[in-house]
Amino acid sequence: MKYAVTGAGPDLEVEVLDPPAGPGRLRVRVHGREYDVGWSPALGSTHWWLEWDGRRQMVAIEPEGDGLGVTLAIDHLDLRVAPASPLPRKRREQGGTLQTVEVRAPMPGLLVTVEVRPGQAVGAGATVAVIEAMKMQMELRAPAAGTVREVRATGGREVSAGEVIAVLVPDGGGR
Amino acid sequence: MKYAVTGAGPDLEVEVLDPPAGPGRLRVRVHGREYDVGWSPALGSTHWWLEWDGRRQMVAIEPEGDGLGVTLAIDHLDLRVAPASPLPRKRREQGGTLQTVEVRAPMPGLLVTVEVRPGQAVGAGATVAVIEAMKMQMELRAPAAGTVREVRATGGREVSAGEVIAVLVPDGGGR
Amino acid sequence: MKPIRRLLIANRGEIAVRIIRACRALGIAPLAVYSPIDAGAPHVRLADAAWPLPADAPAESYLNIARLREIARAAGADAIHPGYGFLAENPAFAAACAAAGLIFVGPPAEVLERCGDKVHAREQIAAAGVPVLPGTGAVSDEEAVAAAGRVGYPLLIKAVGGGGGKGIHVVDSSVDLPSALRLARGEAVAAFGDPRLYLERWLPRPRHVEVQILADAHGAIVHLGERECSVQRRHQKVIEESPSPALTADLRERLGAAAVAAARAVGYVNAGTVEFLLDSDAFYCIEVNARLQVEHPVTEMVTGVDLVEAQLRIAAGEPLGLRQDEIVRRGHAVECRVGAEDPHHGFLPSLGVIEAVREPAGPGMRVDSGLAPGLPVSRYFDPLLAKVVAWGATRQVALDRMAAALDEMAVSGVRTTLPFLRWAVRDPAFRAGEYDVRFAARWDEWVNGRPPDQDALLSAAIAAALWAHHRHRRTVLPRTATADGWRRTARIESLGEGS
Amino acid sequence: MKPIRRLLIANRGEIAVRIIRACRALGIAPLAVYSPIDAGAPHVRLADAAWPLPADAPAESYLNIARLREIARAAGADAIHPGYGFLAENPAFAAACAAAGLIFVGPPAEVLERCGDKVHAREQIAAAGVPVLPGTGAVSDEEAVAAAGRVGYPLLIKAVGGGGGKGIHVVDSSVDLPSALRLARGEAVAAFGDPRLYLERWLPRPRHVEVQILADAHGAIVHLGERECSVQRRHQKVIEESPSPALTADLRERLGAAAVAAARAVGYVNAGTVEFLLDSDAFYCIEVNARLQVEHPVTEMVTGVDLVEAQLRIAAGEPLGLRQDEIVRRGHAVECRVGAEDPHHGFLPSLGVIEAVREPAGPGMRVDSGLAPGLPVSRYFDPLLAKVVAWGATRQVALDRMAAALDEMAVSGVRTTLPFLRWAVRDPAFRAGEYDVRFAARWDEWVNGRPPDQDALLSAAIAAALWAHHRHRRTVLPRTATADGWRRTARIESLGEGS
Repeated sequence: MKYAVTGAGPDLEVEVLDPPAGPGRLRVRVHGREYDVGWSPALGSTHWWLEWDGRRQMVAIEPEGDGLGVTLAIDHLDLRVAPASPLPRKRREQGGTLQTVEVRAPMPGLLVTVEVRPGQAVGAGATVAVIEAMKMQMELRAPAAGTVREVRATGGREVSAGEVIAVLVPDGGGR
Repeated sequence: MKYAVTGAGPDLEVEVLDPPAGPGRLRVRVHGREYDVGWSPALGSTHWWLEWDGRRQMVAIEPEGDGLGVTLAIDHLDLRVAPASPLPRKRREQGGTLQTVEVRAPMPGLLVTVEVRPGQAVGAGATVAVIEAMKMQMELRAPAAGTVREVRATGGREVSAGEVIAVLVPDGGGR
Repeated sequence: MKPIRRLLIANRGEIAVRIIRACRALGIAPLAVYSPIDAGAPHVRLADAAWPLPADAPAESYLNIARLREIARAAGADAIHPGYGFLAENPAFAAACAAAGLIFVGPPAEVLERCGDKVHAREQIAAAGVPVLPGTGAVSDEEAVAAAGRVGYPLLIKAVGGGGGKGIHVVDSSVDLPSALRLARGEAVAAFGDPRLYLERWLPRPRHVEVQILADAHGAIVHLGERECSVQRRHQKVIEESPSPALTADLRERLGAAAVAAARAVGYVNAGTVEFLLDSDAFYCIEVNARLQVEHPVTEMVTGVDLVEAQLRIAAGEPLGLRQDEIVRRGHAVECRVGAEDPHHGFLPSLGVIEAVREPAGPGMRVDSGLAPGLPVSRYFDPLLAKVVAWGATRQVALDRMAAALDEMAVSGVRTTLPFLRWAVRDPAFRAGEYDVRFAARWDEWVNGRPPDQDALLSAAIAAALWAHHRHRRTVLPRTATADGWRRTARIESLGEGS
Repeated sequence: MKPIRRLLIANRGEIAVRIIRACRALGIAPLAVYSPIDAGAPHVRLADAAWPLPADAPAESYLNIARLREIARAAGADAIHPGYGFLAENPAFAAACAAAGLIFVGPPAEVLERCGDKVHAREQIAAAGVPVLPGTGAVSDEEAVAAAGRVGYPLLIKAVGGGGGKGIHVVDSSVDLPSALRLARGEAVAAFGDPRLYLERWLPRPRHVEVQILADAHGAIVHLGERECSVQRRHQKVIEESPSPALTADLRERLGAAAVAAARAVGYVNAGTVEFLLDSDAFYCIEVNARLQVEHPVTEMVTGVDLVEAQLRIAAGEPLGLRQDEIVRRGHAVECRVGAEDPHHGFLPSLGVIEAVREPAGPGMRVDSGLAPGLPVSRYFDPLLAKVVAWGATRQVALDRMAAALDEMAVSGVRTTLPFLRWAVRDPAFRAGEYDVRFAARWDEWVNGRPPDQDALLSAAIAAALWAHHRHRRTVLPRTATADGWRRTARIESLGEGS
């Protein structure tokens, strides 16, 4: 499962990997690096133990409006978090039509290959492209069955996080 | 709702009356006297605040086997509790036949009068005797309809807690 | 001398709990009162018995003199402890208690009256040879303009009937004086029903140091050393410590003597605090607080004297039984006030219901807390939730213990000042003891002025993602273990009932 | 001198928490280990990092020398604190640490060896002029029979390799001696792998008084006054206090000097305790405990000295920096050990999972606790759950605070010794300070010997009926608020995961 975290500084993508590392321990990939992370309830419904990179800290997380208030020992950040895959973010907030979905680079890296061409029909979960960062490769998959409308990037060049790789028209035209 | 509490010393009947006295407060009748009792959770599933007769205390109650371990600040009692009405208590534990029920004094006091005589038919709830203690009078009632088989005490003398006042044969002869 | 056997506590929260605990060590039956939202509060649970007050608004609850007197009678109380705030410094209440034959645990009504009239009290204190800030008595607007030059700028306009930091205005020059006077007079009428104002010289960066005193009804007065209370926000103390890192032994001795002289000048009886401003090594007495202070535990940790016990004994007419040379201080103590305010959003009050609490403990630690799961934190009452107090053989140990304790502590349900406190006790200037009344303002610069911490951002992002992941998994959780789930739900619901 | 920066704590429960808190005041990184059932224990949460141990059985967990050494290496620890129990007095472990270049926080291996050989230690102590009980060295059965007359009846058979009250037999007359010897030798082999026994005179009703000492590696030794530990069950201390109500000033001084002499006689280094039996005003040294004692907090409360900090400094090679005349005692402290044992059923261990905990707090109180919701209380480890410590300016205040604190405390999930403790601190003989090692046995008489308390019976009956009523109503509860119920259930389940 991938999550896009926005709101304070540069956007981040945090991927929670299967299987977990053990009881109460998860594997998390962020900035292309994988961590064994401890995550367990600490107090009430708001406080959690986060153990990461050799440090244990208590984190308070409180939903506020659409976002999350995240309080560490001293710092506080107002963040938003949303699933980043398999469903790409819909463009409703940009006022666009609902008839296309974009496949975006979840992190900055080398776009190794693009596996589709415009006009091609793809099944849900088909590989659209392969991206590489921090010596790891990752497949970008089609979030739904449909037709490739546009390919905006070519293999072999650097892409930035969030850059649109391809645009699909889902079967049924969206919604 | 009436509850028979047995196991430590003389048997007791505790009646929880409707309606309750207020939020978190119940009305309880015991030994013929009514109390406004506070009852609210104190800790976990075991500890309760009991406020009664001007005192607040924490009580721990833990089911053990068929009974309850009840721990007060210092004391501990192993009790059994069961709905006391409308079914009279059966005599199974004494190994006798099931054909009689005893009406016992619930507390030490003066037996004011005995209202029945051997051979008399009584309805359920009929007054069998009146006992007085701590300046209060309390009626002892027939737990079920039946016939008085034996009267063991006479009015005007002191009785001890648990002493049998009368023995009834319930209609139908028991189970 | 009339022994106290049943004490009605006309207060709530941590101070009511504190007073109940003092009763336990004296064999006194503590009796509580509570407003509707406080029905499940710790002070209600810990007392021998508790009486409801009609509504939550202070005027109907903990300021409700008529109802409190009725309850005192019904409960068979022979004394009332007002705690701090609410009725603690109200001469009318003290007089009403006396008239009803109840011991008021605090100074007699006439002493409250005298200390409440700041102008007159200052004159009496100055007459006793204790240095006070240049200032005036109650002045009309015209008199104020005339006197301002003699007092000197910057100066403060203060309300004669005031207290608790309310109605105070700083004026930098004569141009601003007339409009500030108009504003202050309006506020004074609104807050205290008393339009009288006076002027006082303002020190831009003083330290706030106060001295605890105990005085019995037989003329004995001792002091228990000082507390440094310079960490303040909006004139409200946030962190206090004893001894003050700013005092030399000589200064400490002179301050103690001045405090006793000031207390004697106003005829003080019971526990009280003489407040001073310290400007390098000059000090000025600003007022006598005629009550138990929030920050009294630091003095208790250092001296070993139970101040609430002393209050009760003095109120019962007992002699002090403690000579100045018997008061021996040991080590260092610091107190942090944990309040329901959001330090990352301008210290706005954070209202809600306490869900769960984790309080620190261990060697040298004391927590005076009014927290309990289920307790509503409302707009009706002060945001103070708990006081964390650390003692150590040295200041360094006390502060290290405090830092660890603040890390241990957590409150679920409302935002608290814990992040601010964690920052403050680790701040290099605070650690060095070099701070004054402007210290707390540095938090705002620190929070707003620095670039986002990349380490914190990454931790927060991972936490946010895991939180969302956890919630997602929960949503799709199959409905297993239903019976057990229901049992637990029922238990939780039943717990909710009681709190 | 080698500073400690990362400390591995080879223990669990309240003492591991206690050591972590000492680290915080010294800037040392505390590192924890845990057996599988302790994964959610407080010491794991409070440490900077924690390493799992392979299984719960002590030999595989907190006694697992090989694994602990591996973890120490992996964690970059430069020192190991063994707490008490487990490896605290194991010379092989101390030697293994030294061989691995790790500081063992405790006496050096050779001192542990010397103190562990009770017979030899006693000879050395006697040679230093400290009174010891008449007794023998290690004896064969034949030698024992011959020596018994000289020692005098009643006498004790003790294991040379023993400790913690195990393998001790009281013999009243020569008739019983041979069979008791046979029994004791078998137990000694089973428990300690060492069949050696010795005899010691038995005092029927002594008081158990011990003296805390601190000795550095440079020859300085001080004592920190005594602890009275006469409230014992099965040779295990249950309540301790300081100062002892049994000592005069003169006796206290002589006892302190004897303790220092005994410590010097065995070449003691680090924190230790010299135990004495007191028979009116005669005292006899019985042994030197080469570890931090469970009951060390009462000494800390009275002296203001942090004993774990002192242990760490001494282990790092620092000089004591504390002269005998700098140790000033103030007030009175008492400790109650709250254990998972059922005092109404023969103090049988009570196993289960901690559901919820309510711990006392307030002025003068300290709670050292290993309790947390979700923690299993298993047969593998000591039943000690938490220590409640109360300080007061006088013994009376300390005991009143303790009584109130024990009433405040509650543990859900297992039975505890709280009822016994509540009884003890209110017992008139205990309150008067007139008790000896037989005191705790009076609980059994009290519980079993008195008629059922009518008041308690009535309260219990009402509570039982209301409990049944509540359960009945719950059973017929309509299934309302389902969504909310599910949310709560999920939360509780998720909490369960983490603890």
